[in-house]
Amino acid sequence: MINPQQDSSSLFDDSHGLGYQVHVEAFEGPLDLLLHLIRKNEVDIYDIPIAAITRQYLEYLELMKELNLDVAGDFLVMASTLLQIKSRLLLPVQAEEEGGEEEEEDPRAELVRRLLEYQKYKEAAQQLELLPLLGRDAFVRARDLTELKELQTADESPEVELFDLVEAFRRVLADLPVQTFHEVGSEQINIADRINAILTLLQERKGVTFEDLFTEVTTRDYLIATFLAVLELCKLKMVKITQAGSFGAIWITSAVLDSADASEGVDDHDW
Amino acid sequence: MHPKGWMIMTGNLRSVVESLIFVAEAPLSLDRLSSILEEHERSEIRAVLEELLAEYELSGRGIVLVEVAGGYQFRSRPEHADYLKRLSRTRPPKFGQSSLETLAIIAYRQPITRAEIEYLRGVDCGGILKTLLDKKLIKILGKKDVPGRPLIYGTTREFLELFSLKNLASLPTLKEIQDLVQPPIYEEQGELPLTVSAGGEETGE
Amino acid sequence: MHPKGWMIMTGNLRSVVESLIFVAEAPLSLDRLSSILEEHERSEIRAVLEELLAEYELSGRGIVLVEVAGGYQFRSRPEHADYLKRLSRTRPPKFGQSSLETLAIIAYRQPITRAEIEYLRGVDCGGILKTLLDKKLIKILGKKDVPGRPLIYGTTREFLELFSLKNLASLPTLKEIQDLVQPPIYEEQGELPLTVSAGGEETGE
Repeated sequence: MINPQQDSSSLFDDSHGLGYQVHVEAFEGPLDLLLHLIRKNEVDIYDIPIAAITRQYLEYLELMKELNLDVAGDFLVMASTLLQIKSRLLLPVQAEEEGGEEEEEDPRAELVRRLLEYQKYKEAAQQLELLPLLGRDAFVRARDLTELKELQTADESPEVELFDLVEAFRRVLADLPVQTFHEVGSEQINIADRINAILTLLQERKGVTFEDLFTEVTTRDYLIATFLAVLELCKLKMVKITQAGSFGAIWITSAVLDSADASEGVDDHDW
Repeated sequence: MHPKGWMIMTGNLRSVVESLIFVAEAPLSLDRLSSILEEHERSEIRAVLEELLAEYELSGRGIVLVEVAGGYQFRSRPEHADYLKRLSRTRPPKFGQSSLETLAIIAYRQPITRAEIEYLRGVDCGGILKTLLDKKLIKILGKKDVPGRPLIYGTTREFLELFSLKNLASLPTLKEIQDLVQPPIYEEQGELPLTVSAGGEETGE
Repeated sequence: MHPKGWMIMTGNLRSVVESLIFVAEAPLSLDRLSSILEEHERSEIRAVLEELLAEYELSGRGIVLVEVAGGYQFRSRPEHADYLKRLSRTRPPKFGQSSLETLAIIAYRQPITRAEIEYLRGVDCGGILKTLLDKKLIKILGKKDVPGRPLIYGTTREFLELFSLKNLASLPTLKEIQDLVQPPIYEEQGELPLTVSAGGEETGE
């Protein structure tokens, strides 16, 4: 499967000195660089000469370092992937145990798929840029006509996005004095999250068991936050906790929304 | 044919002038138009403006060209004012900064009292709470078991609908947003589907 | 003549619709127009819109009527952009390659998580996502129903408006690129792992 080394001496022959700089800036990431190398070498994307391409790729990273450019981690990850593929190609094909599928997938296949997929969106991005861009190619009427001010209107979709909400919250916290910020810091937010989650659950169904609250993730912090959340809700008299028998399930029900719902069994536990 | 070949032809000049008046922030004067379209004679532009005025006058369109404040401007036909008013009547909810902040605090910190909200925002929120209650975006969950028994607030189902949220747990956390701008941690790259699939086929999700 | 005498006559209805679109702050949808002009049949309004579209299309005017972001809006004729720049209202929007790539991926693959975008692009995209969120070109749609519950992103109405797109279906068709230099030798690969991972299609919504 390994291709004969069809090294075209060096890939960067045509770009000397400052020319490098241009190239360095031109690549959006490791996939972009690889596409460039494949084109440059005029090799078949379905049969990439991994050894040659890897060497050129590494040369390029070396070049970036020499130019004191930050070699982003993403480029390094790809480098190790390439080396991995290269070494897998060197392994004898029947090295797998006898039960394995008759045809091992080419170690390069995943990379090829990624490259083709990336190429597709790279092209799409170029297409997008050709569309008539508002503010560049087309303009709308100026909006500050005083005569029409009171008539102006917004579109029918809500004026607000989820992101606005988070940003608003972030702004509030950022404006707080540093000391206070810690008070409302990360652990407490976890409790708030858990309170929110429990309230949601109780909006969806009448009651939940204590165990229901611990189904998702079970880290220590999560358990503690959930436990504290239940305590907090109890303290606020927003939930009612009942237990069916001494060893039965502990039920949490909403105390606020359906007050008519009288509970049998053990009454409010005082936690 | 005009002597200067690179100039806009008359029909096209009219179209360009129309565009300029449409886009300009304020009424566009003949002076300003002449300086923008310096390749053209002032008289030529004036003629085009006269044409446009006459054309819009006759057309009965919804957009009219008026001479106002020493310039030219497109406006909506005044006779349609009653219909135009309906545009603002059907206006969707719009959020001011303070409403949004208050709503955000309640969403993320519920159950929460008014005093706690005001502590966080540093200003009185009575009016905003009332508005949010009216809009059914928040509701009173009950009373807090502390001296004074203040009301505690939380968000509603309508709140979830407004933000197309499945439930409160779907609210993005601050950390998730902050993580976007944090520099990436490369150790995590190990979980990329690429590496996984190098060993098998499943993509790591 | 319409049975109900108080209704706007057809010619006038066209003029009113024109005014409404002109005055509205954002593209005006047929739904919105129908609710504003409740005395009129939706079909009647639709017919008027068709007429207007055809009329503006043919006229060569400086103002064009476009279907964008699910609605109708007047815009300046794109061919005149060079002249309009001279008004120097605002700096034109500019996109780097990385923003465009990220936007393209989100536009075609939404709802999509950050991890999926980064797998496709091969680079960290957190900073770009934050910028696109700030610019309101993308939005958080919720969280994906997979372990870790990552945020999922999609494009906004502003995205459609910016790129003059009627809706997402009018995005340029994605080209399936089989080869870069030479014709492919292998037969086409089956499912992309990516499709598999995005194919858990139940995004929390």
